[in-house]
Amino acid sequence: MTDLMKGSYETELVLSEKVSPSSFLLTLSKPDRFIDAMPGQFVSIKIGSGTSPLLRRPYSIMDITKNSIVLLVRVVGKGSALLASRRKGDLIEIIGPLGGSHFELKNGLNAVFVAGGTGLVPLVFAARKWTKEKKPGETHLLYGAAGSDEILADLCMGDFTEVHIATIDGSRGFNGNVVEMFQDLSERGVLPEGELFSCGPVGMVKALLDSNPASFADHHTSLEAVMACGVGACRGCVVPLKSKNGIKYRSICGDGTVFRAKDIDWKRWGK
Amino acid sequence: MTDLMKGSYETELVLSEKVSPSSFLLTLSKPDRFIDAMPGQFVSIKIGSGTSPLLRRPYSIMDITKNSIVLLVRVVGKGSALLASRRKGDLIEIIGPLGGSHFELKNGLNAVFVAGGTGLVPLVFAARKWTKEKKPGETHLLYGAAGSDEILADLCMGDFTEVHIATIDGSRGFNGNVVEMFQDLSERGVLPEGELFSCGPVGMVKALLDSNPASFADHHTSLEAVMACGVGACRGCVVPLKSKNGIKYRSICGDGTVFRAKDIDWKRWGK
Amino acid sequence: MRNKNFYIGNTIFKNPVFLASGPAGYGIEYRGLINLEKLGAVVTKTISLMPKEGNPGTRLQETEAGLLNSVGLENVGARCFFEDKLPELLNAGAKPVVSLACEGKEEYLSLLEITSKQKKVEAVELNLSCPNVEEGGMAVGTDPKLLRWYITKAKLILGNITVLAKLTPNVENISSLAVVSERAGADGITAINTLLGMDINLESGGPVFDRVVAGLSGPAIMPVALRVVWEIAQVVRIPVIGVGGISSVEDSAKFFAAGAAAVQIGTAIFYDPGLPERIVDSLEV
Amino acid sequence: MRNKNFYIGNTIFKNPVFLASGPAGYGIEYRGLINLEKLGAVVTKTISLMPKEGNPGTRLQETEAGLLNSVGLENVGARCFFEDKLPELLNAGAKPVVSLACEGKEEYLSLLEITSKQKKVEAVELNLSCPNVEEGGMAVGTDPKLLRWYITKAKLILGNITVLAKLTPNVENISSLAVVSERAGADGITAINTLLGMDINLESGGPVFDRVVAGLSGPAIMPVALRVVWEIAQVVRIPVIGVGGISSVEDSAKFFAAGAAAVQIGTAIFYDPGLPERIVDSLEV
Ligand SMILES: Cc1cc2nc3c(=O)[nH]c(=O)nc-3n(C[C@H](O)[C@H](O)[C@H](O)COP(=O)(O)OP(=O)(O)OC[C@H]3O[C@@H](n4cnc5c(N)ncnc54)[C@H](O)[C@@H]3O)c2cc1C
Ligand SMILES: Cc1cc2nc3c(=O)[nH]c(=O)nc-3n(C[C@H](O)[C@H](O)[C@H](O)COP(=O)(O)OP(=O)(O)OC[C@H]3O[C@@H](n4cnc5c(N)ncnc54)[C@H](O)[C@@H]3O)c2cc1C
Ligand SMILES: Cc1cc2nc3c(=O)[nH]c(=O)nc-3n(C[C@H](O)[C@H](O)[C@H](O)COP(=O)(O)O)c2cc1C
Ligand SMILES: Cc1cc2nc3c(=O)[nH]c(=O)nc-3n(C[C@H](O)[C@H](O)[C@H](O)COP(=O)(O)O)c2cc1C
Ligand code: FES
Ligand code: FES
Repeated sequence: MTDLMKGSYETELVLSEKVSPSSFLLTLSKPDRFIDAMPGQFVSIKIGSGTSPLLRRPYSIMDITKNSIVLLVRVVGKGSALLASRRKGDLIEIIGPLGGSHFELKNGLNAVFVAGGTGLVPLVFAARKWTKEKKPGETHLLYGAAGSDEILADLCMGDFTEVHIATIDGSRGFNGNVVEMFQDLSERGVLPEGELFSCGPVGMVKALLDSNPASFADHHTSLEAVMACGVGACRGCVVPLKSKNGIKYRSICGDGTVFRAKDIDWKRWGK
Repeated sequence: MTDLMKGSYETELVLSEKVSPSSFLLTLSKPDRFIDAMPGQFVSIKIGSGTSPLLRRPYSIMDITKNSIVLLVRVVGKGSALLASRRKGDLIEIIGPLGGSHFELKNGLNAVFVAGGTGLVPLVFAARKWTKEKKPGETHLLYGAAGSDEILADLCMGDFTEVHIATIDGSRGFNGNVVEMFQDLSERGVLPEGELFSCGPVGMVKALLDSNPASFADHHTSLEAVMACGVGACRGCVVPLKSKNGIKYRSICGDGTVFRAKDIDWKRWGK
Repeated sequence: MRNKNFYIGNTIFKNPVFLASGPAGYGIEYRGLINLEKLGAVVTKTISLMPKEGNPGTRLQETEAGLLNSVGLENVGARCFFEDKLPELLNAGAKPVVSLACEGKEEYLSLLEITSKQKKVEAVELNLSCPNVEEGGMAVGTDPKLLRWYITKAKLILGNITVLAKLTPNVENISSLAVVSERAGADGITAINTLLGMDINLESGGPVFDRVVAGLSGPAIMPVALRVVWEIAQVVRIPVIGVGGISSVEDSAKFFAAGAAAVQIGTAIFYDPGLPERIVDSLEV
Repeated sequence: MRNKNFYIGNTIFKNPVFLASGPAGYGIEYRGLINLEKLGAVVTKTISLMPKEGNPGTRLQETEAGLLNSVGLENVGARCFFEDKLPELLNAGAKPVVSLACEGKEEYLSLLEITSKQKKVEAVELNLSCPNVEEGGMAVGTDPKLLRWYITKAKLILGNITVLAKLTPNVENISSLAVVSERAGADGITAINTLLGMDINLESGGPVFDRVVAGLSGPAIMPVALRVVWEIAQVVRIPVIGVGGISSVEDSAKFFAAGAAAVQIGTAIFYDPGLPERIVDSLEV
């Protein structure tokens, strides 16, 4: 059980690089006992010293190396802004690795990753980890952004067999959203058969599911929600799964973050 | 009425110097319309951008020059610690000058100042201002500190005719507290006749009053209290004055900060 | 919500942004920091028939995102208020709403009589959080019968003057009290007054305040205030004036969305006296 | 206050630092982050007779120094709790206090029956903030008669098991309800549960929560909790367990000074899971 290995750690900020107008790549020193994180798992970070903001903020793990944990932080509010203002040498309190399920790939299979925005993060971790450990077949990343400013996929060009980029404003790559590009690539036979993995806005994942990629063995997605405990205790971050009798809630932090896309009750989720 | 001249200003931190283990001298750019502050008046500073701490913090004015406002900040809690961590170039929001009464001296008279800790601040302002504008007789500063580390009086040696220092631990100057030194100096005839001005811990001011310096025409003291509005509106920072019928409260921020020491109802104040 | 004339009772206000009773004193103390003329109204500090010296001991204590106060209704009394303070406030171009203490019944009736004779008073706010001095000491606004009595008398004696009922949140079911207030003739409901809180001085080990209990205000209480305003707005037809913790333009927008016809700013003026004006600006058409 | 054995009812606790019901779930989820063995007790998430799926829609919203939650008593139900969760918690070395829902009268009586048969249950906490499903929907703990009924039944059916009554603060006069609880036989009073609050989503213009109203916890409410604990401690002889916003060792010291015999930590474990242990350490002799 990964569950038993979570811990609370003080890490040091080794490097903070601005990688787009609103995003920062943070490299934290890896605590000795912090081990074995899996793609889709995350850490929760204490942002301020006082009560503002009150809650920790969850961030997916983008990479784990011998000495460091890599995160990607997009500034969207006060917590992320504070985190982005931290400097080399600052101490950062994290809890992790959190998340009770993760992306998995059978040895040798192909993997198609579909990402919107910072949804890229757990997918990059999966690609890197599997390339090292599992010798997958082809790995394709499909990445969607509003415009070319915010293309975070440039951070990980070498981690996939192929990277396909879509921008809404057409300034780079496919002109449209990432699901439209997915359909286009599928129709044109560019994507290999295999497993489908996604992470991004609810609308994106839902559209991807609706686009009915029958040629894929399965489609797993990593979800996000506002979190308090991060360990499945408080029942604050639940997602409704389809169920015959009544509603079936699962916690994203404890049972997720990774779910089969078709198990999710999309009518009730992400309104 | 100085009252009508208060305003809310954004100033720039021009200089922050550590002047003792726990104190910082802050030099703020003086806003154009910020005029005519009097000794005993103060500014109230917005410390954080969020709600922690919630209230502004009051700081006495130590000096006003053509282009700057000088404050002395002792770190005692989270607000002062945040203020001390501000760097050159940071914007500091202040309201001021605040306070409806101030230290006054008749032209040509001698002035004896008795200060404890940061109570020094308004007294230094008085000495500097009067030396420029009023040609006082002799000015004596009596300054008390716990030990030689925290002797802030070194910042203003040249501003008084004489500076007398007392330390509780005897590490410098008179061995004892500042009121004991006052009595000693009085008995030895070192202090000139004239007006007495004080600012410091309640216990100090009370002991000074009790030491009954009959040779002084009058004794005015500048008070401190936790403040919210700073303008006499909220009635949060009141001091009880002696009164024949019932209690008479005056606001320290609006009616003070300066009161005649013997008007204060010391039995009810500063328990 | 827009900056346009609107009525509460017979009184016209030019915009829905008021100063709350208390923090701003008689309003005039804030000249130079708040442009009083620009606001919908200034609710003045609660006055009683006779001057009141207020509470002894510590009166203020910061808490996390909040402020405890134990000022204890210190005020100059009705006479000095109407003779000195009100004219000055009117001079400053402000639109006053006069907050009246709901004190013992006799004093209260005299206070209403005096108020009714003031030509310049267009609107009052009844501070129903005042302790019931005749019985117990709980706020008069917690007892439906008393509440009705205080409001009915105000309407009767004050004639055309608009009457706002300011409710205490320290009750089980505030919306039923709002309904009682409406039926008793209140022209509007102001909610909320402070929550009851306390703090301990760790040095002495005892309460910070001589009276032990104090009133909690500021951002900390905003979720409670918003809930109360929402609940009341569901059950009354008269305007609800929202107050409690508003510290930003967004906060005020939340109160309007919850059903408030106007908002009052209290504690926030201590740290951000420019806020009321910014809210007015945010409502410009 | 010291780390030494003390009794509430018949139950011995090794120190006065507990986890509050809810935030820590069944306790076991926090293994690895909180050393459960070291605490006086772990009050488990409130359970009902049958499993409950909890509320739809958003369940959490941060506020200034506070947290609104609308989890809605999601729980696995008594059977699964006693069969799976409780043994695991005991295995982890924790001292459990089982929080019971005060639901409809029939379900409640069955829940008590089942609980009375559990050999490992030494103490329960009655969550009297549960809505009165039979009438209205206000918390059962706001009505003295209901309060008495729920506590009396618990004492009767649970025999030697210690019964804590956890009161809701959303009332006028909590100390009278504490007295009612004491007279009904409660062995201790836990105060407070969350305050009722709400928030607005400015994008939609509507309430953040499907159920509109949610429970406010965290540092924002501490002054209210401290006041309530103080008031109750003045009027009852049984131990009072203080809870509400405790975020530091100093905060816990304030509760002890206000008269609490023990404290519970809730929301703070989200940002500072090490706090309960630090409080225990601060009480070392
Ligand atoms: C499992 C998980 C993994 C994540 N991974 C990443 C990542 O790798 N990179 C990244 O940039 N972001 C990631 N996020 C989102 C990130 O947590 C939020 O952007 C951050 O919490 C916002 O905090 P804030 O104070 O800046 O914004 P706020 O001012 O609090 O709010 C801004 C927006 O962020 C949302 N938000 C606030 N708090 C949370 C929270 N605790 N969880 C989720 N959303 C929240 C709000 O609903 C709002 O829409 C992840 C979230 C989850 C749940
Ligand atoms: C008119 C006036 C002039 C002052 N001049 C100076 C000065 O020149 N230099 C200086 O270093 N300090 C001065 N002070 C004191 C200064 O305001 C406090 O030290 C400061 O507010 C403490 O804030 P904090 O957050 O660091 O401490 P906190 O953590 O809030 O509290 C630490 C201590 O400071 C006291 N305190 C907290 N807030 C206030 C407040 N608003 N007013 C007064 N005391 C408070 C508390 O009671 C406590 O004992 C003055 C105070 C007043 C009222
Ligand atoms: C220092 C202070 C004094 C107050 N005095 C009064 C008063 O005299 N009459 C009144 O009705 N409310 C009074 N209040 C309550 C406020 O009007 C307001 O209802 C409450 O503070 C909540 O709003 P806020 O959080 O914006 O301050 C006072 C509040 C504070 C902080
Ligand atoms: C997410 C969450 C869930 C809660 N669930 C329960 C519960 O099931 N039963 C209960 O009695 N109290 C519950 N509470 C209330 C807490 O036990 C506690 O009384 C309250 O949060 C105040 O304490 P705090 O500020 O330390 O959190 C819950 C609180 C939170 C934040
Ligand atoms: S955040 Fe508590 S269950 Fe997920
Ligand atoms: S701080 Fe408001 S009257 Fe002094």
